[in-house]
Amino acid sequence: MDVLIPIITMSALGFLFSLGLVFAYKKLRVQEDPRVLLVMEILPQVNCGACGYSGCRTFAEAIVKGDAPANGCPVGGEEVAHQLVKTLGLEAVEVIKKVARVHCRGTTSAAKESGLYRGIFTCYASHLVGGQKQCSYGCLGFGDCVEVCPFDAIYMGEEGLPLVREDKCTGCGKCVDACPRNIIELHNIKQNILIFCRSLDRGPTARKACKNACIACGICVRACPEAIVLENNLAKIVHYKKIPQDKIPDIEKCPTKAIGLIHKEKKKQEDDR
Amino acid sequence: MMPNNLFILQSSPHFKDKDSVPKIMYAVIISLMPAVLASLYFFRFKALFLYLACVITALITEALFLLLRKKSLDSLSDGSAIITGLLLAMTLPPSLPVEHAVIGAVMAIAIGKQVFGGLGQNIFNPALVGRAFLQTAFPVAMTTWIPPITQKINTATFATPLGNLKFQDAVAQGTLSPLKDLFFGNIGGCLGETSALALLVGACYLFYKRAIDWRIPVGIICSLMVFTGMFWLINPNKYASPLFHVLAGGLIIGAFFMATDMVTSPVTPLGTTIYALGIGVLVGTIRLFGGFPEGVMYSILLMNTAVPLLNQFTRPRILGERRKK
Amino acid sequence: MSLSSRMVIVLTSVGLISGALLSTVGILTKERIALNKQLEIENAIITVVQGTHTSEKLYEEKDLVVYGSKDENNQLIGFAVYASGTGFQDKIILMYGTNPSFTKIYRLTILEQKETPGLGAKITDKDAFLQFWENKDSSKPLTLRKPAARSPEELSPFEVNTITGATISSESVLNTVRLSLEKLMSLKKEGKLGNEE
Amino acid sequence: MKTKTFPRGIHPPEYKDITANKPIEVMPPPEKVFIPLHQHFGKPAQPLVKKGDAVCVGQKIGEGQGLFSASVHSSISGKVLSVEDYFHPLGMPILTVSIENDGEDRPLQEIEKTEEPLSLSPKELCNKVKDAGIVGLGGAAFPTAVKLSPPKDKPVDMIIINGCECEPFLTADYRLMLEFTDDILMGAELARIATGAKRIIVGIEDNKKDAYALFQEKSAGKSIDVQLLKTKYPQGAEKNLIYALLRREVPRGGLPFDVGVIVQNVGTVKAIWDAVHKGKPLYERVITVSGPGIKDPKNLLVRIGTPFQEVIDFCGGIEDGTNILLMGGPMMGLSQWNPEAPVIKGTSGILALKTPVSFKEYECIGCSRCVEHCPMGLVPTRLAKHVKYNHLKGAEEWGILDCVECGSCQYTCPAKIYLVQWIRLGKNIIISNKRKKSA
Amino acid sequence: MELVALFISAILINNFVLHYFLGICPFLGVSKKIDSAFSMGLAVTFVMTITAVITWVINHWILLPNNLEYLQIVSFILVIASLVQLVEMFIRKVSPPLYQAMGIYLPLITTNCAIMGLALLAALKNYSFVETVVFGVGSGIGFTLAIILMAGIREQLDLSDVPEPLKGAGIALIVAGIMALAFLGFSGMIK
Amino acid sequence: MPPRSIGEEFTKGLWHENPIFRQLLGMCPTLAVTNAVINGIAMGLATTFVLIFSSIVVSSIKKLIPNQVRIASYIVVIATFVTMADRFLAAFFPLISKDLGPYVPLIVVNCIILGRQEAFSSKNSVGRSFIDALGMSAGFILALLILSSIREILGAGTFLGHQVLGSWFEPWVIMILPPGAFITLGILIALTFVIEHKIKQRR
Repeated sequence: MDVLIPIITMSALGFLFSLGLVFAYKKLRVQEDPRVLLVMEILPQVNCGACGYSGCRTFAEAIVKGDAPANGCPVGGEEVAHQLVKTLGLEAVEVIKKVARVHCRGTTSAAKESGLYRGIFTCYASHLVGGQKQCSYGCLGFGDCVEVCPFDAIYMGEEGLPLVREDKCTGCGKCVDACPRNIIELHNIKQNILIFCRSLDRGPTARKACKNACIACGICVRACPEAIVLENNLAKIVHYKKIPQDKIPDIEKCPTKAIGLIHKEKKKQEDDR
Repeated sequence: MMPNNLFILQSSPHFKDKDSVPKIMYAVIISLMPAVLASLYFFRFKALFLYLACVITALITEALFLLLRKKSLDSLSDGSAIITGLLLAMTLPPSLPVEHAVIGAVMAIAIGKQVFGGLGQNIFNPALVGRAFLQTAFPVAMTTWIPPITQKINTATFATPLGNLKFQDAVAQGTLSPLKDLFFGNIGGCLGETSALALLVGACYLFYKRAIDWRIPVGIICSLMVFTGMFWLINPNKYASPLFHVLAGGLIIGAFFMATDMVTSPVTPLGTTIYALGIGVLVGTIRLFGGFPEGVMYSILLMNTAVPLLNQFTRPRILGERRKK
Repeated sequence: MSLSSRMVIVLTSVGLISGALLSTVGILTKERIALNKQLEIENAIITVVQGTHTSEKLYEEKDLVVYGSKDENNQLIGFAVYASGTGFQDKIILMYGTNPSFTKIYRLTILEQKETPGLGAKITDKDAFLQFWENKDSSKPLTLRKPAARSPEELSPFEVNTITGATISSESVLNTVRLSLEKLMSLKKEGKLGNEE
Repeated sequence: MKTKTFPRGIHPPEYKDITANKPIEVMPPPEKVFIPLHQHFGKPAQPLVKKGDAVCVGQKIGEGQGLFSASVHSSISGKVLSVEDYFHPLGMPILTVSIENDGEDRPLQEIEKTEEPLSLSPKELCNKVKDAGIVGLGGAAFPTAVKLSPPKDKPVDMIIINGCECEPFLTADYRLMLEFTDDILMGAELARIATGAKRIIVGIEDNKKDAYALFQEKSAGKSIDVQLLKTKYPQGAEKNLIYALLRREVPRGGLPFDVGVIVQNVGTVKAIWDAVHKGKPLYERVITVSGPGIKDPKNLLVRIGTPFQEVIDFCGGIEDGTNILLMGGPMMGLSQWNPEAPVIKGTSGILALKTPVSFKEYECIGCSRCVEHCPMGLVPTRLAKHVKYNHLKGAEEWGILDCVECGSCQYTCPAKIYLVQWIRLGKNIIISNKRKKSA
Repeated sequence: MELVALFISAILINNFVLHYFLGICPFLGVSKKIDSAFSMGLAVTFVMTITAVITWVINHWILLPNNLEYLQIVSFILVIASLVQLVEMFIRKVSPPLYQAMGIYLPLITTNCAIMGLALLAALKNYSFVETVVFGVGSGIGFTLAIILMAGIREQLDLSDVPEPLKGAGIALIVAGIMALAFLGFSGMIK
Repeated sequence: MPPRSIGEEFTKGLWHENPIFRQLLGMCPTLAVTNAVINGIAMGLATTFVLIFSSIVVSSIKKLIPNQVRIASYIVVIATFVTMADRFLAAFFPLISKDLGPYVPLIVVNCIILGRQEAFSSKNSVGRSFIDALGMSAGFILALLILSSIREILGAGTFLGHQVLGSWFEPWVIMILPPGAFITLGILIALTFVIEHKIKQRR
C-alpha cells in the first residue's frame, strides 16, 4: 500500500494535469502571430523576467515587433540569440556598406570662436544659443555623435572634430540624427572625395569664420563641371561617379582644402591616433 | 576682436540668486554647532573623539570614491560629507567604540551616498543608513548608554528616557524623566539628540537661512503629538504625554535635521506634507508598539523609500491644467 | 497517435515513474526522519530533567506538550514541558523541566528560534542566558532581572536574567514559561496529567 | 489699493533706477542699417527690393508670407546695398536687407493718415496693422494682426494692456507709459474695437506707481480698468498676467483666446495707434540701453536695423570688464557675441553686464526651490533630469511643453543647474521629433 | 486579533522579499516601472491567495491523511503550474483588458519562488485554513508593497548618475538591502 | 558559432555565464542560505545533484515529450529529484536540513534548473548536458561559497564554524541578516562587472 498510493496519486495528478492542458490547448487558445510562437519555441520559457519583460511571451512579442534585441535573453545566452537571428532574419543583408562621414573641418585652430560658451556641454544645447563658433554651420565639437554611437565607431579627435573609424561603422545613422547641424551624412564607403564644409556663408564671411571653409571660389567646379556644382555659396558633388580619377589633382587645388580625398583625411586620422 | 575679449554665450536667464549648495551645507553645519557644543559639555572627550572619527572618515571615504570615479576632488569642499559625518556622530551613543563609528561613517558615505552617484542622488539619508547599519551590526554597543557628566551617578548601564518608557513601564512607576531635563539635555541618549534646546536654537538659524522646509518639522511634530496624544488621553497611566514624545529621543534632531535633508525628501509641496505626517505616525507606532524604544531613524528611512512614489503621484497642478476627477 | 493522447500518456507516465521513485525514497527515509525527530525530543528531555530514564507523553495540545519523566525505578522525577510562544521575530519553541509539583524549574533549553543573531539569539547560549535558568523556584511567579546580572549567584531564586539589548526575547521566554506553568497547574487540578501522585 | 498677483514667481533685484528717470531720447539714424526679413514669430517675409534699389523711410521692403508672418519696412532712406544672409541676434544667419543712409530721411510719399481712426471697422483696422508690420513688442514678436483677429468660435471679451515690464533693468515700457499715455490708451481702444472686446484692463506693477496714477487719471470715465499689480517676476508672461488680473486660467497648450482674453504690450498698442492714426509703419522702437557695462545708460528711440555697436557707442560705449551682452532683459534675453547684430522689432533692450566668468555647477540636491517658484506649477528639476537622462516621454508627462522659459527656476537654483537650457533642449527635441513623426 | 497580527506580520515584518528572500527574480526583473510593478504585485497577490487555498486543501485532505508529506513538493508545484496556466488562459479569453493589466505577468509567477514558498511555509508552520488564507493575502500585499517601493526608487535612479558597474541589479540589491534595514524597524511589533 | 569544446562548455558556467553573478538567476536561495558557509555548501550540493540528474534525464527523454507538456514534465522530473535531496538531507543531516528550512524544496523553482533544461538539455546530447550542468553547478557553488564566506567571516568571525578572526573582532551581526545579504551580493555583482570590463578591455 505504501508504494501504491503515491504512485496512484502521482499518476492521477499527471493525468489530470495533462487533461487540463489538453483542454486548455483545445478550447482556450487565442490566435496570435505565428512568429511569436516561433520565437517562443526558441526561448527558454523560464519566465524568469531577467530580460526585463514580463515573461517570455511578452519578450517574444517585443522581439517580433523589433522592440527587444535578439540577445536580450540572458538565460538563453548566445545560442538563443543566434537561433533568433536565424529564424527571424534579423540581420539585414548589406549590399553596399555605408559609413558616416563628417562634413566639416572646422578644427579648434581653423574655426574662430564666437564667444565663451557657458552652459550644458552638448552640441544640441550649445546649438540652441547659436554655438560657440563664428561659423553657424560647422561642427560644435561636444560630441553628441560620439555619445550616441552604439559601436564605438566615432570618437573625438584632438583637433576637436569627431572622427569615424570606418571599419567599425555600421551605417546605422544614429550620429546623423544626433547632429544638430546635420554635418554628418552616410556615404558609400567607396566614395573617396568629400566636401568638408557645410557653410552657406559668402566667401569672405566664411573665410573669416573658418580657415578651412568652402569659399565658393569654383576651382573644383571648373575642374569637373559635370559632377560638382556651386549651390548657395557651397560646392556640392552631384554625380560622384562622373568624377574622373585623373581630375582629382585639379580638384585638390582647392585653396582652403575644403574638398579632397577621403584617404588623405584617414591617414591624418591615423597620425592623430 | 581679441579672443580673451569674447562675450559669454549662454542660455537665459543671466541672473542668479546668490545662494549656493555649499552655502546651504555650511548653514546646516553651523546650525548643528549648538547641539555639538552641548554634547561636548555633557559627554566631554568621548563625544569629541566620535565627532572627529566620523567627520574625518566620511571625508576620506568620499575622497576615495571621487578618485575611484575619476571625479574632481573639489566636491569635498561642498560640505555634504562633513554634514553626514556630523549627523552620524550625533546619533551615536557616547560610549560607542571609535572603530565602530568609523565603520558607520564608511558605510554612510559608501552605501548611503556614493553608490547612488554621489551628492544629490541618494535615495536614503546617508547618516541614517550609517546608523541603521551600526544599529543592526552592533546591537549591544548601540543600545548601551552612559549618563551625562552632569548627572553625578556612576552606573555601568543607564537607560534613555524612551528605554525607561518601553522596558521599565516608567509611566506607571512614575520614573519618567522630567520634561525640563529632556529640554536641556540632562539625560542619557545619543550625542546630539539629548538637548532639545540646543537643537532648536540651531533650527531657528536654519529657518532664517531658509535651508529647510517648515512643513517637515511641523508635520512630524503635529502628527506625532496627535498620534501619541490619542493614546495618552485614553490611558494616561500607561502612555506618556505627547510633549514627552516630542522632546524625548531623536525626534527633534530627526524632524529638524534628518527628515529635512533636501535630497531625500519630496520636492512637491503635497508630497512633503504626506512625507512628514507619515514619519510622525511611524515614529509613534514604533515607539508605542514596536520592539525598539526609538523609531525616528527607521521612520525616516521608511519614508525615504516612499519619496520617489510620493514625488511621482503628487505632481503639482500645472497652471491651466484640468485634472480628471 | 493524436497529440492530445500523447500528451496525456507522457505526462501520466512521467507522474507514474516519479511516484514510484518518490515512494521508494519516502519509505527509505521515513523511519530515519521520524527517528531524528524523536531523538531531538528525547535529548531535550534528558537535558532538562536530568536522570530521566524513560519518558512518556502525558498531554498534548497546540503549543504545549507535557512529557512525564521517570528514573530507572520508574519513579516520576518531573515533567518535561514543550512550549512555544512569540518572540521578537518569530515563534520561540522551548522545553523546560520541572519537578512533579511544578515548584521548581530544573533547566531550560531552546529548541527553535529565529531571534536576531548576536542579540536575541543569545537565548540559546548557555553562558549568556540558559545558566541563569537553572534550578529556579517557581512557587512564586518568576520575575526578570533588569539590568542584567553577571552571574547566577546575584539572582534571587525567583529571578531570571535578561540579555542586554534583547529584553523582548528574554521576556518572551519568561512569559512562555509562566503561561505554560499556569496552564499546567490547572491541567493538574483537572487531573489530566495522570494520577501518579 | 489692493494689489493683485499670481502664485509663486520670484523677485530679483530690479536695477530700474538706472534709466527710469531718463526721458526717451531719439537716436539719429545710422549710416547703415541691416534689416532682417525675419523678425517675428512665423514665416519669414519675402524681399520686395533688390540690390541698388532706392528706398524711403517706411517703405515696405519685405512682404509677409501667409497668415503667420509680418511685413518689414525700411527704417531709413537710401540705397539697398545687398539682400543676403546676415548675422541675426537670434544666432542664425537670416536673409537681410542692408541699406546705406543717404542722410535725407525721406518719408514715403503717399502716407495714409486716418483722421477718424475710431470709426474704422475691425477688418480695416486689422489690415492697417498688418500692413504696418506690427508684431508684439514685448519680446516674442507674435504678429499683432493675427492676435487681433480671434477665431470666431472664441469670442474675446477682455483686452489686457501689459504694462508690467517685470524684467530687471528695462524701463522702455515705463517711459512709454509716462510720455505717451494718450497714444497707448487710444491704441488700446483701437485694439478693443478690432477684437470686439468689451473691456480693457491695464496692468501696471506697483514699482511704477506714477505711471499707474497717470493712467488712472487719463482713463477716468472710460471703460478702462487700471489695475495695480504686486511687483513680481514673471508678471508680464501672458498666462500669469491673465491669472493675476482675471483669475482665469489659460488651458494647457491653449492661447489667451481660449479664455476670451487678448494681451497687448504697451509698446504694441502705441504702434497700433501710430500705424492707424499717423500711417506710420513699425520701423523704429523704444529700447533701454543699460547695465553696469554701459557708460551712459539711456532710453532710446532707435531705427530697426541699427547695429548694437552703434547704439552702444551712442550711449558712451562699453566699460572694461563687461563680459556679457544681451538683447532683452537678464531673465529671458539672448546673449550676443557679435555687437554687429542689428536691433530688431523684438529688441526691448540692450544690456551689458559684468558677471563672474565661472562658477561651479552642482548636482541637484532636491531643495525644491524651483518648484516653489515656478509660475507654471511645474517641477523644473525633474524636467531637467528627464532630459539629461534622455527620458523624453517622462519629460512630456511632467509638462515640459508648458514651460514658458521665464528662468525663475534657474534664478533660484542653489546648485546653479542650467535648468532652462535643459528644458529648452528637451522641448526642442520633442517638438522636432513630433514634426518628424507627422511628416 | 491573532489573524490581524499574522496579516500585518506578513506585510511588514516577515515580508516575503525583504525577510524571506522569496520572489527576488521578479522583484529585480519587473521593478523597473511603477505601472508594471503594480500589475505584477496584483497578479502575485491574486495567485498567492488561490494557491494558499488550493495547496491547503491538497495538503490537509490528500497528503497528510495518507502520510504522503514527501509528495508536497511535486504536487504543489504541479498544482501551481497548472493553475496559473489555466487562470492565464482563462483571463486571456474572457477579459483582454484584465489580461493586459495583470495576465501577462501570470506565466512569470509559475516559477516564482514566492508562490511555492508560500505553500511550503504555510505547510511547515501548520497554519489552519483561515490562517493560510490570511497569510497568503498578507504576503501578496507585502510583496506588492516592496516591489512598488522598489519600482519608484528605480524610476528615480534612472534619473541619476549611478556608477556604471552598479547599474541594474547591483544598485537594486543595495537598495533592497537598505529597505530591509528600514523594515527591521517594524520587528518586535507583533508580540 | 562553432560548437564549444568540452572544456569551454564547463568553464562558461564558472565565469562567463555564471548563473548568479552574470545571469542573476536563482537569487532567492543564494541570498537566503548564505549566512553560514556550511549552509551554502549544502545548498550548492543539493542544487548540483538536482541539476545534474534532471539534465541527464531531460536530455535523454527529450524526444519523447510533446512540446505542450514539456514544462510540466520537466517540473515533475525536477521536483522528483528535489524531493529526494530534501528527504536525504532530512534523514542524514537533520541540523542542516532545519537550517535550510523551506529553501531546499524551493530548489524546484530555482530558475537555474528549469532554465538549463529549457535552454540546454532539451536541445543537446546527454554528455554535453552533463558537462553543462556540472559547469553551472560549479559556478553556483562558487558564488555561494564566496558570498557565504564573506557573510560568515564578517557576521560571526568564523569560517565553517571555526574562529578565524581574533577575539578583538566584534562580529557585524548585520551580515547574517537580510540587509547584509542584499548589500553584499549587490557589491559582488558590481565587482564582477568591473572585472569583466577589465578582461574585455585587455582583449
